[in-house]
Amino acid sequence: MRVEKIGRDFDVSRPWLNRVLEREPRRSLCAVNEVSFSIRKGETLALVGESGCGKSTVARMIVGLHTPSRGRIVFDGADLADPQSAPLRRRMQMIFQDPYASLNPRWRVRAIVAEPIVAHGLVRDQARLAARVSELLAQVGLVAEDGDKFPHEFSGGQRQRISIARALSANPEFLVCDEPTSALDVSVQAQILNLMKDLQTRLGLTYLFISHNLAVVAHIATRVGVMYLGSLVEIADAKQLFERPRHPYTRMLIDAIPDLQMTGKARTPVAGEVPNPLAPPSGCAFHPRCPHADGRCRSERPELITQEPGSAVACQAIGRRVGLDHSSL
Amino acid sequence: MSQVESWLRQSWNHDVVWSLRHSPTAIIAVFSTLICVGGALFAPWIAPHNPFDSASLSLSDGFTPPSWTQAGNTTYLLGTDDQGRDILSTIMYGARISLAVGVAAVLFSLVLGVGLGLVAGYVGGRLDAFIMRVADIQLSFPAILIALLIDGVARVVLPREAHDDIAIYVLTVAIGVSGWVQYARTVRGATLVERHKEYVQAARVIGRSSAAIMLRHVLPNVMGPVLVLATIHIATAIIAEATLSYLGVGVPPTRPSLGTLIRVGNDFLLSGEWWIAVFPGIALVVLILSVNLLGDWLRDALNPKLR
Amino acid sequence: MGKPLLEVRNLRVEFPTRHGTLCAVDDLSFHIAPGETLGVVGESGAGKSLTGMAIIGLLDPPGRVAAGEIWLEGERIDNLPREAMRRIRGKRIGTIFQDPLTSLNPLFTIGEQLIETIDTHLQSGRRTARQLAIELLAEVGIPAPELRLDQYPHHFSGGMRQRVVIALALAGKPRLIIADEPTTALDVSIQAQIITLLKKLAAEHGVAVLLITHDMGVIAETADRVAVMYAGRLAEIGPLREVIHTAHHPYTRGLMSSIPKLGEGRDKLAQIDGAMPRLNAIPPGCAFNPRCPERLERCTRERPAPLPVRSNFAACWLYDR
Amino acid sequence: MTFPQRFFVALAAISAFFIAAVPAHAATLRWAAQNDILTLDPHSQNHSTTHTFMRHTYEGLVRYSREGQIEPCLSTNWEQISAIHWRFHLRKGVKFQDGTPFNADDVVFSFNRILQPQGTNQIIVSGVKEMKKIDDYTVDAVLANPNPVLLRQFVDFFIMSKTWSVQHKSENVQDYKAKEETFASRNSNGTGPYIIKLWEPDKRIVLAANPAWWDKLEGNVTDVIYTPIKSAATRVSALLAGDVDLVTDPPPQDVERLRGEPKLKVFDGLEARVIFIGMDQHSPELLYSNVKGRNPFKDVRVREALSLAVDREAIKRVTMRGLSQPAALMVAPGAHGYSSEIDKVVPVNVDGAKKLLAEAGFPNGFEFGLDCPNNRYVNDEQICQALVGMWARVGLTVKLHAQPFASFAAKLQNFDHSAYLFGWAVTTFDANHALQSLLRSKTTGADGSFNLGRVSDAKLDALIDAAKTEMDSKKRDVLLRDALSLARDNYYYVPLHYQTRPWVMKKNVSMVYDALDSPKARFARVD
Repeated sequence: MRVEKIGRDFDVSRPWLNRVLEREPRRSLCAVNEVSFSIRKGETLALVGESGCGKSTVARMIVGLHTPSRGRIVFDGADLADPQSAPLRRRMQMIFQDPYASLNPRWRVRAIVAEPIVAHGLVRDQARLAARVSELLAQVGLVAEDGDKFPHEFSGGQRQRISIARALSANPEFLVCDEPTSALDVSVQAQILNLMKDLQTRLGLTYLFISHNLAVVAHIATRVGVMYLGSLVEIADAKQLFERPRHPYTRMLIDAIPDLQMTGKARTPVAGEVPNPLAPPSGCAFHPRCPHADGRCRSERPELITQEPGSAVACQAIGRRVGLDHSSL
Repeated sequence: MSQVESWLRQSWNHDVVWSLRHSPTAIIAVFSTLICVGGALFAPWIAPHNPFDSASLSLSDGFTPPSWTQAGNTTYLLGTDDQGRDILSTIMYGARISLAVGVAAVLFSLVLGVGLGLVAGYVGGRLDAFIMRVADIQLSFPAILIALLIDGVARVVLPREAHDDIAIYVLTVAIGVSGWVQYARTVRGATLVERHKEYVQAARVIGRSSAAIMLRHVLPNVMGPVLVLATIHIATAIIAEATLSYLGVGVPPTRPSLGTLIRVGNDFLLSGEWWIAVFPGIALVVLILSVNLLGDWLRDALNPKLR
Repeated sequence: MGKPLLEVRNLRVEFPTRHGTLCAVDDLSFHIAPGETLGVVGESGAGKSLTGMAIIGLLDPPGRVAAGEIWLEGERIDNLPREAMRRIRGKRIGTIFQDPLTSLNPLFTIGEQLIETIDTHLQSGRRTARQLAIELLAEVGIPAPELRLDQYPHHFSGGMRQRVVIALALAGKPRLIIADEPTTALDVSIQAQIITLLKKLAAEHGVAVLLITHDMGVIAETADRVAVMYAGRLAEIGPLREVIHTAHHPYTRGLMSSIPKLGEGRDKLAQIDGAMPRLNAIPPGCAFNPRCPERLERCTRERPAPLPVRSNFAACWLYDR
Repeated sequence: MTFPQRFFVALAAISAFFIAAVPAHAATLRWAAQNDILTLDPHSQNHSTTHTFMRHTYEGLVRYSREGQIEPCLSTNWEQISAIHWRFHLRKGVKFQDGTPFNADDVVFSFNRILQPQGTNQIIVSGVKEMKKIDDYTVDAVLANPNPVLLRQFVDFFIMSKTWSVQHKSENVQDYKAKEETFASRNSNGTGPYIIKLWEPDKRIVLAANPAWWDKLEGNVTDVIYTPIKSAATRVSALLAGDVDLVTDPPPQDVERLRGEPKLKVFDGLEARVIFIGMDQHSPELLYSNVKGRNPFKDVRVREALSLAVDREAIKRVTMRGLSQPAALMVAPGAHGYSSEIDKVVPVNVDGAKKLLAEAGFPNGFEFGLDCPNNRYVNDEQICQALVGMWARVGLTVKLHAQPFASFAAKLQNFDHSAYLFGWAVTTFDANHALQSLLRSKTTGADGSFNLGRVSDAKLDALIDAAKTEMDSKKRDVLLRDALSLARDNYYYVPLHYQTRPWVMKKNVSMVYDALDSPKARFARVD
């Protein structure tokens, strides 16, 4: 899977009639701007960032819920914008954030889980279909009898298991997980994260994992991309990123993680707030909140530059800061 | 057998049935609706006379009062009308027409409105704007006017001889067309909400076609308010049918519906022949009231917040 | 420790439903000392929010307080008439809810809302109230408060709105603030700002805080003591450090270890199997017993009362000596 | 105050003076009946209710007096220069309601306007070849043949202002059946005693006395408010509640009760109107029927069977509550030419009817449509329903289509029917009015103008044409009698009954009964 400079604009202009009558131009919001990365088979790439940074939009573009305004997405060598690549879509599935909204409340679990199989015509025989559904339910830690129930009879964690079973039913190789645990309680979150890791090793899955929770990401990801206001600001191996964050924003995020070990110690709050994406700051989007910003940051947009293998960062201040310990921030 | 049993038990404990069992109003409404609908449905078998058979009527039997009054006649339990039709039988046969037109018109509205609303809400964009503007335009015309228009068109398009036989269908379509807007608006609104829910997006990721998503996913989730609307609409449709029949668009006076019967009976209220209007009036009130109560209850029963 | 500010004794909140009466909060007792921050944690459905609602008398019908007593500064408040309770809310108990959007009326400027609240509770007159409002806004960290006073809630970002809500909660100079998931709707970076602010203000004003959240991280940074709830019941209560580092109740222990932590090289998170029971299917005995790795035979029969363990209380038969 | 405002205030003051000056104490007559007028164009529709109102605002050369005699109106006197040449001397100083003076041009203009084929009032000037202007106040009527009822015809020869019509582009008669609207169909401008202040269709008509009228009101009614109330029960309730002063069509079922009301009085009167069934006897194939390739109504046996199957007595007893008189003729008693000797009603005979149908080749009957108004004649829809039952008993399947008169009239005039219920009143009180309108083969003008079944009988035509011009009263009576008998024996129509129409009013109202069911406010008093 490779993503090349994709971008997505949303039309946020008023209805046509209002525009004509009030002589307003079309307005568009750039949610994702020139994001490029690639995911290797079997690894987990996590995208982190605050809400509105465009991470979910990237996920949705990859699975085809949005079409990219710019750039292209290549999966297994084929451009997904190419209509002939439609069958490839089966090989990538998605797990959604809200387990209460992602299952049709009027369908039985069995039908929900079987839907991808039926949609792609993978199994036509009813008996084999039932067997396959039972197998899938068992795989995510549910029992076959659960198939006869409706979603509202399950807890949030169980519903997320159903979601996973549904995503797995079409035998995908690549799963896009959009904040799959953020709506769950911690004890259940642990179950789901363990299950996902488990399935990854057993089935050789590749994950794109979207989250705002760095602790969760640290646990599950092999590589991490940090997004800010529609752009990728840093991407690196998980271990490297958490130990030696290079972009000031990444550092701030890590410092904002509540530290349970050192009870009572205050977090370092990130100063300021995310700017309005309709009027993004000039130059580096992070400069109004960045302690290292200078005139160049205000005027020039930094490129994502690979500095060491497997790691890239978009910051102009990085050279100036050589020698600075991140703890001194 | 046990499967049937478990199914029965399951239905008995189903939320809707449960709330029915615990609402006396709903039980009464269901009961009286069943009586009304049953009486109408089985009229040819259980009605004492056939008031639609003109040859069997005798004008001389006209204005016979109800059987328990002095001048009454046991042949005619609730008396007869101006043409000598047995009121009880006419109520049953009339309810048949009223209900058939009412239910069919509502179904027509429902299918049209739900379909357009679903497409408008799901597809959005220009198609949505177009459908909803058409709806706005139609809303600014009275329903009766639209019905008259459709009848006028049908008269021009269809062969003359056919008109009488299909009058009832034209009537149904006319009332139906004038009612689709409220369904379309309701469904569109609900679809706009459902469309953004993750289960719909999940279905898109799975690769279902838009049509399949609309029908299999969105539709079942937007039908709740529509069903409630429909029960209330039935009453409106029954009244519209009576009005249109009077204007010469609907069923002929020799086959009076409940509404027609009441209109005719009205003329005799002052001259002492009260039973001609009163009994059909009671029947219509009971029918509409019970259907409305049923609708009210259904709305509450389907509202998860009130469960 | 002096006289408690708030004392909850054997609180029981019930919801009559068609499937029988659900007991959402069952035999819950705790107290808060003046100026103290008590964190209440638990999974969704554990009854923590209902506890907060019961204290301020805002349970949604058909929910009701079925048993127990609530005392505020030595005065019993669970049986007060509606009007008296309304005066207590805002004046003596401030509230902060999860979603700042719904706590503010979108049709009025935040100034109008603040001044109204201050004037109602302090009888200060509108001019003084305006001055106080500006001071409050400055205190919660809103820049240029004189100007922002005349803006509407939608002019504010999520974090700023939550600051306004905090200002509103402080307006009546309450002795207690009930904060129900005050940071859940906010971004990670903003969460830290709000928590820091809340902590600072509580200390400066000497206000006690009942902090309800499912986020252990928030509790860890703010609370003095922690109450852990499970299936409507109190599982464990004690000082923060004690609960986090040396939890006694098996549930608390499981909960703590299932939180992913940075710099922990574990391949697999510790997890508690199963899920919290639904309120209509709470098992007999200890509610946690089906999931408990240290279950005793007694746990399936008898319900444990909170037992003292070092400086904590844990509702677990393991400590019945 | 601007000039026009001043002007209107002054005008109002002047008219107030006139109104106050005319009657001793001005009164308002509130009147209700079931139907509305069709148009305000006086020449468009030959429709009784419409004419009733036209008679209040438009006038003819002559008019009926209180006693029903011809008297001068817009002509002061006339002479017969020859049998086919009449000279009318017009009244001077008459002004239309818009102020334009009345003269001979208006008469000639109105004559030509009535003749236009889209109107249905040609009967009024039937037989007149030409109206010639001699000078401003003299016109000559040149006839094709002598006409014994010319003056009676001229009663409804409503004179419109030429100037006004031209000014408002209403020179042409409104084409009602084509749903045309013109200025004249929505506004009126006559010379008559009342001005139509307002017509809100289906709601009300408001009349006010014309202060500039050349004559004087005989009563004291200066304002008339007419309310069409479709529902009979509502109409009666309004009367009982005192909301209206006069109801001219009380439902028969309520008449007995109203007679007992102390505050009300009932005027009984036989209306000069016959209610009958018309049948399409022209189309090669009957519309709305299952008979293909032929028209059963062309067979006299079928028509007779239809008549035999009708139990007129039952209709009278049950539907009309005694307020009708079974009919065999196409003209009502009271009209010249009616004779009770030939008005012999054959009693109902189901077997006879079945036999006739079998002979005609319809042993199992056939199907046809019956168009029926539901707001025009007394109990019209109920009568039709009763007929459907009676005909069903002889094997005929009748599809009844009841509708308000406005759509009914348009449908009929387009010949879009197979059979219909209709009524006819003779405004000239002469049988030939009915014969010529209903039975004369349809040509242009008045001949067969309401011959909607398109009956055509050369012998009958000859009799009618002869009666038009026969000046010898005895000979003419024979012609009328023969024509009526011929129509009766051929069952060109199936007469049902003559309608009795009692008027009910408050005790303080006095009216002159009118056999045309056309109350005249100028004779009315409300005390």
